[in-house]
Amino acid sequence: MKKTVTDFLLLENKQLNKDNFRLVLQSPQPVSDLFPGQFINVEIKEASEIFLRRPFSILDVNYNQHTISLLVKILGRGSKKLTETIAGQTINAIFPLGKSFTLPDKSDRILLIGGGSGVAPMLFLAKICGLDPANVTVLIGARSVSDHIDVSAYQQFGQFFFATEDGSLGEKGYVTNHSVFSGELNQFSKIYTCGPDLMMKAIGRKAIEKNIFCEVSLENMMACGFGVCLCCVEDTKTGHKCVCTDGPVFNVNDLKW
Amino acid sequence: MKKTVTDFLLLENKQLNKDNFRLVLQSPQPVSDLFPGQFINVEIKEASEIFLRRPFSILDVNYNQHTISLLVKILGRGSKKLTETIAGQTINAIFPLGKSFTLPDKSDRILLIGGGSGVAPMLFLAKICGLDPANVTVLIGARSVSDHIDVSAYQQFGQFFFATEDGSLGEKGYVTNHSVFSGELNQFSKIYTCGPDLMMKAIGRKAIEKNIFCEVSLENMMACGFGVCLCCVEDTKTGHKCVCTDGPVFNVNDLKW
Amino acid sequence: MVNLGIKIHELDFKNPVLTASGTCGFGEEIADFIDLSLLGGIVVKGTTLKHREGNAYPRMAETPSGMLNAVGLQNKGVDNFITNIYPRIKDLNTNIIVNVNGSTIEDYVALTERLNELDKIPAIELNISCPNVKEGGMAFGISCPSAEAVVRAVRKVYSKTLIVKLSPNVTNIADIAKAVEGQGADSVSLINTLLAMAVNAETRKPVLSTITGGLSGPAIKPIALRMVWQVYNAVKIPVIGMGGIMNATDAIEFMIAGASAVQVGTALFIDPTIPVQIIDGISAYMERHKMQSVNELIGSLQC
Amino acid sequence: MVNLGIKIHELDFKNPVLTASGTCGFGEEIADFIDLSLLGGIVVKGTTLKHREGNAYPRMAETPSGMLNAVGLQNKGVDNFITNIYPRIKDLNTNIIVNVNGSTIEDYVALTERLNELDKIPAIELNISCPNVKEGGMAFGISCPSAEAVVRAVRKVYSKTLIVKLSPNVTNIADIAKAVEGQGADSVSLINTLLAMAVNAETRKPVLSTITGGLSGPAIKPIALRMVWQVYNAVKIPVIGMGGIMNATDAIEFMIAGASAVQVGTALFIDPTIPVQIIDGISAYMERHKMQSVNELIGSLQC
Ligand SMILES: Cc1cc2nc3c(=O)[nH]c(=O)nc-3n(C[C@H](O)[C@H](O)[C@H](O)COP(=O)(O)OP(=O)(O)OC[C@H]3O[C@@H](n4cnc5c(N)ncnc54)[C@H](O)[C@@H]3O)c2cc1C
Ligand SMILES: Cc1cc2nc3c(=O)[nH]c(=O)nc-3n(C[C@H](O)[C@H](O)[C@H](O)COP(=O)(O)OP(=O)(O)OC[C@H]3O[C@@H](n4cnc5c(N)ncnc54)[C@H](O)[C@@H]3O)c2cc1C
Ligand SMILES: Cc1cc2nc3c(=O)[nH]c(=O)nc-3n(C[C@H](O)[C@H](O)[C@H](O)COP(=O)(O)O)c2cc1C
Ligand SMILES: Cc1cc2nc3c(=O)[nH]c(=O)nc-3n(C[C@H](O)[C@H](O)[C@H](O)COP(=O)(O)O)c2cc1C
Ligand code: FES
Ligand code: FES
Repeated sequence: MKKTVTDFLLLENKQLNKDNFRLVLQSPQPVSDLFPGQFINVEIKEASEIFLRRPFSILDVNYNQHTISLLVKILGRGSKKLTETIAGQTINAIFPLGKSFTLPDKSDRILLIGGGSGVAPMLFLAKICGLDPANVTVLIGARSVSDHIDVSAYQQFGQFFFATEDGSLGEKGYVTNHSVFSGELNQFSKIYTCGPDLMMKAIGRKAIEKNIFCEVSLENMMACGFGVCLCCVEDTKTGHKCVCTDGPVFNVNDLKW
Repeated sequence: MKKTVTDFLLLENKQLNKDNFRLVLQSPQPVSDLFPGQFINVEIKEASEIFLRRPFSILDVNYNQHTISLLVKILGRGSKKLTETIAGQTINAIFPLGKSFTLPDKSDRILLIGGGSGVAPMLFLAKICGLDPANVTVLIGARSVSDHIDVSAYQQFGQFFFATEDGSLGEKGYVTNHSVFSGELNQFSKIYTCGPDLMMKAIGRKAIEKNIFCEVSLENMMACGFGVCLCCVEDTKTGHKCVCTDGPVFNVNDLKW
Repeated sequence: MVNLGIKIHELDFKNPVLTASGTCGFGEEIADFIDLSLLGGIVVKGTTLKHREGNAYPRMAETPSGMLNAVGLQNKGVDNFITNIYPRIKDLNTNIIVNVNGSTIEDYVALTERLNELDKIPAIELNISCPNVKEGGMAFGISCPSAEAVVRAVRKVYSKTLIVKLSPNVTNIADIAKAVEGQGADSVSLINTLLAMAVNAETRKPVLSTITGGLSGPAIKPIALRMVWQVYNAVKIPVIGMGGIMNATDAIEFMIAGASAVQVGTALFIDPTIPVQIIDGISAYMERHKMQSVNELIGSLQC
Repeated sequence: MVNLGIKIHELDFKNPVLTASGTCGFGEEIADFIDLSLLGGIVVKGTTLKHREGNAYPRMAETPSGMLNAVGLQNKGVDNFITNIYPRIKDLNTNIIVNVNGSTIEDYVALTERLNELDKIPAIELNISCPNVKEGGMAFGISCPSAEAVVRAVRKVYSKTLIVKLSPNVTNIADIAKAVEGQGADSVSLINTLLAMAVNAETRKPVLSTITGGLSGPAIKPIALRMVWQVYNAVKIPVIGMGGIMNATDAIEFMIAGASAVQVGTALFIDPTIPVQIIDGISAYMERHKMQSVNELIGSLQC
């Protein structure tokens, strides 16, 4: 799909828990070919201290209704302002941006690990891959059950496991302490992850060590989102790459991890 | 009353006609000693291109309810944004600012002339002076009846006359063409006016010529509103005076008109 | 119909709106959003003789009504440009201008010689003002003798339209403009970014890997306007204005202050369709003000 | 309890937050809003030897995250200050600093001599950086020799704390800072406003009566921070930082970059209680970061 600057109609803004919101945006034009890992760059309107757009991963798509949804976590001023948008208002965004995860083959056994707002592309990926549920394992980490996002709508697409730092949901500890991850990792042929940097690095290094295919979705600071400013670079083995156009999805083997 | 930076509660925001709104603001503290000609300097919240506050005259006061009201005409981005504030939201303002009109004596026969959003301090002045209605004459000018603001609540305080450029209300033409103004002007012992510069100048010059006491309320561009920036100066016979602290009300004899 | 065409030296522009170097890639990156042939011109990403990786991440900080960048001229070098990029963009039907960078006069000359060969590059923009790397030439752009030296050397090997991009980080930009005019520059463009800095109060570290970076965006518009006006009054060659232009009104202000053309930079990050909106906005303004030619706008400030 | 006290030369400040010259009148104008004795200091309106009417109206333009002013040092002259104002403000229980302006070295010296007599004025801020009038001294502030000359002359007649206010409209502000340090300045304060301009596109006229004016406010903060950091690294005397400080975080950033104290200017127009909020905010920050003395903040940037 061609990149455009689009005025979306906000159909729904649902608070999922204290800091997380799901926004459903309807495009005036049909949307097509959107894949997990891609993102949109959202204008934050009428905010006195915000100049640049803010990038958010695509959480889901409904091609019939021309809608995409986002999972927005309040981190600072921009994300806060965005979550204050009311259904019926318009939200301007540049989309679709970035390269998606490499979709697995039917024969793959895949592990998806999401932490924090990084669960968004993982849920979208689970859905896209979930035709053969036995092969999709999803591991989701949160600080506590109160930060956790309800994923029941996605549980049909795979087997879900949870880790929370306080043990209030699933196993206690980080995702990297979870039995699924610390157990027989080689049962998985592909690992995909998105979340805090430290989490992704720990997962990526383990995958490198175990020689498992692994893709991560990075969240470098962006100015443009479509490859012109060269601000979002990641220092890869083949030099500086733009996270917004060469990524945000990278194979861990290409990174200097 | 001491000047303060106050978070007002917007009690009411009433659209009076296409471009004019009446805003009723409630102070958390009692308000006291507010006089016609004084103004407040309003913060325009969450507006990406607005840095400074915007000054508005006090239209009315209700000491019992701790409220003041404003008449806001949409001129540019700031006034527009302000009129979009919804009852229940807070509006931050610095107030009270400026010197008021010299209140007339009981024996005075006064003429108040308001044009455009300049009617605000005129209505407030009419109310304050209106104990003896026979002596208060109010002349209000507008482009057309559709720009005109309903003043029925104030008509008990004086005799009202209207001039519209298209003749759709009262006499056709400018206020300075109106029979009240072009007639026996010396019947008035004091003239007060607020409105477009050209209007005030025409009135002020006539008052000087006829040697009638005349005060005008100026609207120079302001940065602070309380006398520290020295940006709002008017070049008077005694040098540069701050419209925000030495004014906004000036006697025409002090101006270089 | 209003006439938007302008001339810089001998080069015709269909309209006075260009995209600024380092903010539109090679044009291709924004081709999804706008028809590039509508533009007056495209100034492509800063090019150097050799491949450059640029500065380390982080390279960006958001600031009030603006941003800092410290990209550091990341580019694949002139050979890559000539071999891989030029063939793809040369027929875009707009003026493609290459932004030229070096750390020595020899670099500038060698690079210019290579670009001189390219038929469809009618002009270069000599960047003596990038604040982010030694190779960006800001050292050249902040003193008259060094600015003169580099322009003199480049002028000798370049016969097409030579635009020199000036640094705002100087006491007197009009002096530098006069100096480069004296060495045969056909036009000056200004301003490049202002040297600036951001600090993270919580970590007590600089936000940028390079500590300082270049400030762009609406925050700098009043400074840029002042400099364009000063330079316009000091030189006879056409001035290309930029710095914080976000809409047609901004562009018109620059032209009134003396700019023959404008470049749109940081605004593209917010909305890559802005240059086209500006072109339309200038037309609408001219119709409203009963102007036939956009030349009537240039330097029309009434003081 | 955290210790907010700092020292500039031999002068103690109860905290590092001052109000900037030209933005707080003589202090009295903001006394309704805040208890002035809470402030580290007050730098009063720019004073000249003789009464000045200042520039013609309009003197102000709003810009993205900032404003232009062209007040032009309107003030009633030093005699009026000494006779009418000084008696009213001398016992405010904060450091009252007078901002000193002249168009000749003799003016500066004559004015300083008058102020030297005043017991309760422990410091002056020598303004060699006002961009809006010839008498503002920017001509002095933009070259090392002239900056040196005026500081040398004033130093001879002034024994108390001498702060020199630097202009940002220069190629290398660190050089100017070193030059004035060399002539005995006890401190430098920076930045004054950046020379800038606004144009009304509809009327095609400059917005300000003086065409150009001085840019202040958050827009210039990144430039001011960079200059403070450069100057801090170049001189041994304490640096007083300003330029777009709107809140405690901004003030802390300046201190991390090297400012011993900060001045709050344009922010006062938006909210005159901001200086007190900043003082409280610095305390809270220090408690959160387990700092005892605000001196731990100064120049704590980790590069
Ligand atoms: C490709 C990509 C996909 C993302 N997907 C999601 C998502 O699905 N859900 C979600 O909640 N968040 C997502 N983020 C993160 C989101 O962009 C930031 O949380 C948001 O920009 C913060 O803005 P703010 O104004 O609230 O924070 P600010 O107040 O500006 O800053 C808070 C912190 O947010 C980070 N940040 C700020 N601006 C940017 C920027 N332009 N790019 C990257 N990081 C920034 C910085 O680390 C900063 O310290 C994604 C980021 C990227 C790059
Ligand atoms: C003492 C005083 C009392 C006023 N009383 C009223 C009132 O009761 N009702 C009312 O509707 N308006 C009143 N005004 C005018 C009102 O302040 C302006 O209409 C408003 O500031 C415009 O802001 P804006 O953002 O909508 O316009 P902008 O988009 O900023 O500019 C539009 C025009 O408004 C004027 N303007 C902008 N900012 C200021 C400023 N800070 N001070 C003065 N003029 C400015 C300029 O002429 C400008 O060209 C008063 C002004 C003053 C000085
Ligand atoms: C991310 C970024 C990269 C830039 N790269 C270059 C460059 O390579 N060469 C150059 O001459 N200017 C470069 N500039 C400066 C712009 O071309 C322009 O002069 C400046 O940003 C001011 O205009 P603006 O405010 O419209 O962006 C860059 C600016 C930005 C923001
Ligand atoms: C309206 C106005 C008047 C000023 N007058 C003076 C002055 O008289 N003397 C002086 O040294 N600086 C003067 N300044 C500059 C400020 O003191 C300060 O250096 C500058 O505004 C940057 O700080 P800020 O962004 O916090 O305002 C003035 C600034 C403004 C906005
Ligand atoms: S964000 Fe601009 S190139 Fe990636
Ligand atoms: S508006 Fe600042 S002195 Fe009047």
